[in-house]
Amino acid sequence: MLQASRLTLERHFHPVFAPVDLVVGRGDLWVLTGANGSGKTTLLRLLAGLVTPSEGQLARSVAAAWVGHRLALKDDLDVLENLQLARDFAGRTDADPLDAARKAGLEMALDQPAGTLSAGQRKRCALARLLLSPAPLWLLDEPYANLDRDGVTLLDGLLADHVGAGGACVMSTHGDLKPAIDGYRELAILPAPPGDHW
Amino acid sequence: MLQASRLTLERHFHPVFAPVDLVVGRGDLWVLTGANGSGKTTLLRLLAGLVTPSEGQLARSVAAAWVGHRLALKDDLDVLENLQLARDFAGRTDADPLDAARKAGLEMALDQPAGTLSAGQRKRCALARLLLSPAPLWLLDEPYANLDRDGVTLLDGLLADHVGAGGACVMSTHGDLKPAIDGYRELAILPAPPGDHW
Amino acid sequence: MSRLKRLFHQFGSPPWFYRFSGKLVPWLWVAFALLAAWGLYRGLVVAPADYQQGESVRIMYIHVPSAWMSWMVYAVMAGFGICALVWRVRVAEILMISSAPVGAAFTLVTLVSGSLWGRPTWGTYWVWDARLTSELVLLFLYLGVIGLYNAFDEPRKAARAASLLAIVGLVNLPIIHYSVNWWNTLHQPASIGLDGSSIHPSMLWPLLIMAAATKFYYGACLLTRARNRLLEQDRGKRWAREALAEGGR
Amino acid sequence: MNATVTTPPGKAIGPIFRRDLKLAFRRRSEILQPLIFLCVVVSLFPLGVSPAPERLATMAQGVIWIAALLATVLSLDTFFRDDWEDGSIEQWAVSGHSLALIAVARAAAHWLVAGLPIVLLSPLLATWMQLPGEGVPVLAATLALGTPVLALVGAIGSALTVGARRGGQLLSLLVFPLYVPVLIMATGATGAAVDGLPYNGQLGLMAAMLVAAVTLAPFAIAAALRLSLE
Amino acid sequence: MNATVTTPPGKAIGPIFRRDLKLAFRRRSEILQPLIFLCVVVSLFPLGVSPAPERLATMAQGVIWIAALLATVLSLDTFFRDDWEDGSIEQWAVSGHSLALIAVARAAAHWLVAGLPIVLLSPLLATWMQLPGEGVPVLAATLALGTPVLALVGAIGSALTVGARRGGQLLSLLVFPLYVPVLIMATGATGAAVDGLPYNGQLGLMAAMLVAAVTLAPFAIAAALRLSLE
Ligand code: HEM
Ligand SMILES: Nc1ncnc2c1ncn2[C@@H]1O[C@H](COP(=O)(O)OP(=O)(O)OP(=O)(O)O)[C@@H](O)[C@H]1O
Ligand SMILES: Nc1ncnc2c1ncn2[C@@H]1O[C@H](COP(=O)(O)OP(=O)(O)OP(=O)(O)O)[C@@H](O)[C@H]1O
Ligand SMILES: [Mg+2]
Ligand SMILES: [Mg+2]
Repeated sequence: MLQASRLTLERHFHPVFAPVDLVVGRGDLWVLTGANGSGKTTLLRLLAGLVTPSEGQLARSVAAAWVGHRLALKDDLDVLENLQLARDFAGRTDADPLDAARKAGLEMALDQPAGTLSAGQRKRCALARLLLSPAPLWLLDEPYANLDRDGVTLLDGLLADHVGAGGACVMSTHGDLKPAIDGYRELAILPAPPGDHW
Repeated sequence: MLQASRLTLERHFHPVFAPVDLVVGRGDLWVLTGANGSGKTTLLRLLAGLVTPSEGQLARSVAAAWVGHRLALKDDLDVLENLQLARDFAGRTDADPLDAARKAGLEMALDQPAGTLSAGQRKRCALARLLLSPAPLWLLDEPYANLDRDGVTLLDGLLADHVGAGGACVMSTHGDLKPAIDGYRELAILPAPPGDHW
Repeated sequence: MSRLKRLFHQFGSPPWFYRFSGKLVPWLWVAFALLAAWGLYRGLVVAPADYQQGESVRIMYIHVPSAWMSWMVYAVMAGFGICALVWRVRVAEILMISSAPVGAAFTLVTLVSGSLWGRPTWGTYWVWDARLTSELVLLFLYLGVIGLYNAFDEPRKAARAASLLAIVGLVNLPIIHYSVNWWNTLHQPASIGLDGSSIHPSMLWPLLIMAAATKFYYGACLLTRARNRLLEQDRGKRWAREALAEGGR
Repeated sequence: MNATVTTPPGKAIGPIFRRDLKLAFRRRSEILQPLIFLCVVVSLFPLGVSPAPERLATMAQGVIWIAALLATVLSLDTFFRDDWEDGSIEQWAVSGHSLALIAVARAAAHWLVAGLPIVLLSPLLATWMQLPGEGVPVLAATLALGTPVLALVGAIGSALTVGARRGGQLLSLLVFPLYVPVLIMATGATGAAVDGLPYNGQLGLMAAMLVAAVTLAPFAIAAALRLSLE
Repeated sequence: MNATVTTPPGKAIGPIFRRDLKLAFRRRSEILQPLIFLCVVVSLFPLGVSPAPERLATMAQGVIWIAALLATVLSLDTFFRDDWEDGSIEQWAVSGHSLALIAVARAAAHWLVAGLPIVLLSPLLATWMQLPGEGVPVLAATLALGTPVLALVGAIGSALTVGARRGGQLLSLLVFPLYVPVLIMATGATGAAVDGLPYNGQLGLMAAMLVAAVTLAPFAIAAALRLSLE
C-alpha cells in the first residue's frame, strides 16, 4: 500500500529525523515510537501527503485517512451532523453515521454541538469518522491520547477489525499505550545523526 | 488551601457531574479520574475560578496555577521568551526561565518558536511555567497526555518536589497513568444522578 | 435589605415567575386588544384627515407609539441586563433577551411606517434626518444584542454577554442621540421637520391611547416569550413537567 | 505524491456546498448578518461625509461598491481560517478530492450567503444613497457580475494568508489592488447609466472578468491551500 | 471566588505591554500593515467615486475617518482572539491580576502600534484627498483623540465576541453603532476648521469621550473576558 525509502524532511535546513524506510502492506499495523519531538507527527504528515519530503522516495497506492492533533470537527455542528458530513464527503452512501457514533461510544452526545464536547469525546468523534471513510490506510497521530480506558479498548477493537479486514494502519503512541493486538510492529523514530549529509 | 462542598455546574440546565466535596490542604495530591466526558476538566476549571459554580460552595485561600488543554504558548515567541514572559507576568524576579526549561527537558529547543514545537514539547513548555509561578496550588488537566516516558518521569519529579515543599496539586488523568508518588488520593467524578433538583 | 433580597429571590425563581406571569398574561392581552381597538377606531375613523397630508397622516397612530416604545424597550431591556449581570438572576436574563426582538420589531415598524409616510410627504423614502438616523442606529444596537445572543451555545452565557452589550449600548445611547442631533443641525439637509408639536386634541387622544396599548402589548409579548423560553429551557425539570401537564399554566 | 484516488474528484462539491450553507445558517438570525453588515457600512458614509441628498447622489454607486468591497474583504478574512485551524483543510488534502473544486464549491456557497444579499439589497442601499432610478438596475447588474469575482479573488488571498497570523489586514493589501479594475468598471457602468450613456461595454468586460476568475482562481486557491499545510 | 491574590494587581501591566509590543514587532512587516491598509482604502475613493480634487476635498475628512474606523475594526477582530484560542486569557484570569488593567495595557500597546501610525500618516492622506490645509492639524488632533476611543470600545466588542462564532461581521455590527458619535464629532470638527468655524467644542467633547472610555471600558472588557471563559 505504501512504500517509503530513506524518507526525511528538513526544517530550517536540518533533517528532523534519521531517514526512515517503511513498507506497509495489507493487514499491517505499524506503531511509531520515539521521544517527544523525535518526528512521529512529521513522518505521519509525510505519509499522508500533507508535506513533501526533502529527501527519499514515497509511493502510496491507496487512499489514506488521517487523524491528527487537529480533529477537523466543526464546533457548530453536532456530533451526528459532523459524522454525516464526513460520510457525504467520503461519498460512502452505505455507511451509517449513527452506527459509527455508537461504535465510538458517543450515543449520549449525538445532538451536542462538537464545541461542547470533552477532549475525549472529541477524539472519539474524530475516530468515528474512520468508520465512514473508504480508505484502507489509516494514519493516526497519538490516537490514544485523551481517551479513557474504555476508549482505548474501543479503539483497539476498531483497529483489530480494520487490520483484520485487510486494511492497514500507521499510528504513533507514547509510553506503555500499545495496541492490544497481536502482530503489530514497532518503528522507532530516531533523531538525525549529527553532521551533514550532502 | 481549597474547600469545595456540593460543587456542581449546569450546562444547558443539566448538572454535568454529581456534586463534589473536596478539601485540599498543604502537601495534598489529588488525582481526578472518570470516563470521557464525566466532568474532570469542568471541575478543574471551577476550582481555578474560571467558571462560576451553579451550586455549592467554593473557597480558595491561595493563588492557583492552571495548565489546561490550551497551553497559552505564544507561537511567535521562542521557548525561552515564553518562559520569561511567564516569569515576568508572575512577578517572580528570582525564578530562572532557563533553569525551568532545562528541568522540563527543553534545552534543545530553547530558541525555537513555540509554533514549531511538537505536541510533547509544547506540553513540557507549559509545565515548565509551573516552576516560574509562585502559586502553591497547581491545577493540571491531563498533564501526562502527549508526554513520552521520559516526560512522565520528569513530571512526577516536579510533582513530588512541589508537594514535598508544602504545595498542593489537583490533576486529572486517564487509564493507568498515575503519579509514581506515594500518598496521592483519587477522586472519581461521577455523572449527575438523573432527576432534577428544584 | 433582606426583604428586598427575598423578593428578588422569589421573583428570580423560575417556577414562581412562571405561575405569577401566567396569571398576568391574559389580562395584558385583553387590555391591549381593547385599547388598540379603541385607539385605532378613534385614529382611523373618528380623527380628521390632515389638511396638508391627507389620509396618510393616519400612519402616525402606528408610527409614533412604536417610535416611543422602541426607546423605552431598550431602556427596560438594559435594566433587566443589569439585574442579570449584577445579581445573576436567571429570570432577568430571560426577560432581557425576550425584550430584544420585541424592541427590534417596534424599531422596524417605526422605520417602515416612517418610510411609507415619507414617500407622500417628502417625496422620498429616506432622508438622513436626525431622528431617522438615530432610530436606525437603535435598530443596529438591537440587532447586535440579538446577534450576540445567538452566537453562543450556552444560553446563560449568551444572555449575560448580551446583557453586557445592552448596558454598554445604554450608556452610549444618549451620546449617540446627542451627537446625531448636533450633526443634523450642522448639515441641515432638505428642510424637513417632523413637527407635531401643535397637535390637535382629536389627534392627540388616539395617539395616547395607542401609546398605552403598545405598552400592554410589550408586557404581554414579553411575558409570553419569557414563559415559553423558560419552559423550554427547564423542560427536564420537575416544575416544568408539572406545568406542562397542567396545560401550560 | 502518487496516491490513487478512489472517489471521483467532483463528488466533494455537493457535500462541501451543503456544509457551508448549513454552517452559515446554523441559526435563523445569522442569515441576516451579511445584510446588516452592509447596511451598517453604507450608513457610515452619510454620517461621515454628508447627509445632503444631492451630495449623496453623486457618490452613491462609488460608496455602495466600496462598501461591497469592504464587506467582502471582512467576511473573507475567515473564509479558510476556521477550516485551517480545525484541520479540515488537512482532511480535504488527504481525501484525494480536488482542492480546486472544493474551493469553487466554497466560493459559490460564500457568494450565495454574502454576495447575493448585496445584490438583492442594492435597491434599498441605492434609495438610502439617493441614487437616481436609472442607475439602480445597472448597479444591481454590476454587483451580480462583480461580487463573484471579488469572492474568488479574495479567496486566493484568504488561502495565501491562512497560515500566517493577522490575516485580516494582510489580506486586504493582497486583494484590493486586484479589485481595482472591478471597481472602476462597475462604478463607470452605473455612472454611465445615470447619465443616460451606453454601459454595455463595461458590463461585457465585467462578464469577461467573471469568466476569467471562475476558470483561473480555483487553481490558484488550491495551490495556496497546499502551501498552507507544508 | 474569594481567592487571595498574592501579587499586586497592577504588576501585570508592564509585562503585558512589553509582550504585546514584542509580538507586534516580531514580524517587522506587520507594523506597516495598518498604514498600508489605510492608504489602500483611502485610495479606493478617487477610483470609485471621483478623482476631481474639489469633490475629494469635500469628502476628505469623512473618507479618512471611515477608513480609520475600518482599519480599527479589522485589526480588533484578532485583538483578543489569539489570546483566547491559545489559553492566555485563562492564565490572566487565574493569575489574580486585574483583567481591567491587563485590558488597558493591551489597548495601549495596540494603539501605539495601530492607532498612532494613523495619526502620523493623516497629513499625507489629507494631501491625497485634497483636504484644505486648515483642516489638517485638526484632522490629526481628532484622530489622536478618537482612535484610542475606537480601540477601547472595539476591545469591548472583541472581548464579547471572542468565544462566539463568526466574530468578524458580528463584531462590526456591535461596534459601529458605538462609533457613530466619534465619527460625527471628528468629521464635524475637521469640517468646521476647514470652514473657519470654531471647533473647540467638538474637540472638548472628544476628549471627554476619551476620558469616559478610558475609565469605563476596561471594566466592560474585563467583564466580557470573564464571561468568555464560562
Ligand atoms: C423612516 C422614517 C422615519 C423614522 C425612522 C421616524 C422616527 C421617528 C421617531 C423616533 C419619532 C419619535 C420622536 C420622539 O418621540 O421625540 C417620530 C415621531 C414622529 N414622526 Fe417620525 N420617523 C420617520 C418618518 C416620519 C415621517 C415621514 C413623518 C411625517 C411627515 C413623521 C412624523 C412624525 C411625527 C409627527 C412624530 C411625532 C412627533 C413628536 O412626538 O414630537 N415621521 N418619528
Ligand atoms: N521550523 C522548525 N525549526 C526547527 N525545528 C523544527 C521546526 N519545525 C519542527 N521542528 C522540530 O521537528 C521535530 C518534529 O516534531 P514532531 O511533531 O514530528 O514530533 P513528535 O515525534 O510528533 O513529538 P511528540 O511526541 O511530542 O508529538 C520537533 O523536535 C520540532 O521541534
Ligand atoms: N453546553 C453543553 N451542553 C451539554 N453538555 C455539555 C455542554 N458543555 C459541556 N457539556 C458536557 O459536559 C461534560 C463535561 O466534560 P469535561 O470536559 O469536563 O469532561 P472530562 O471529564 O474532562 O472528559 P475527558 O476525559 O474527555 O477530558 C461533557 O460530557 C460534555 O459533553
Ligand atoms: Mg506528535
Ligand atoms: Mg478533559
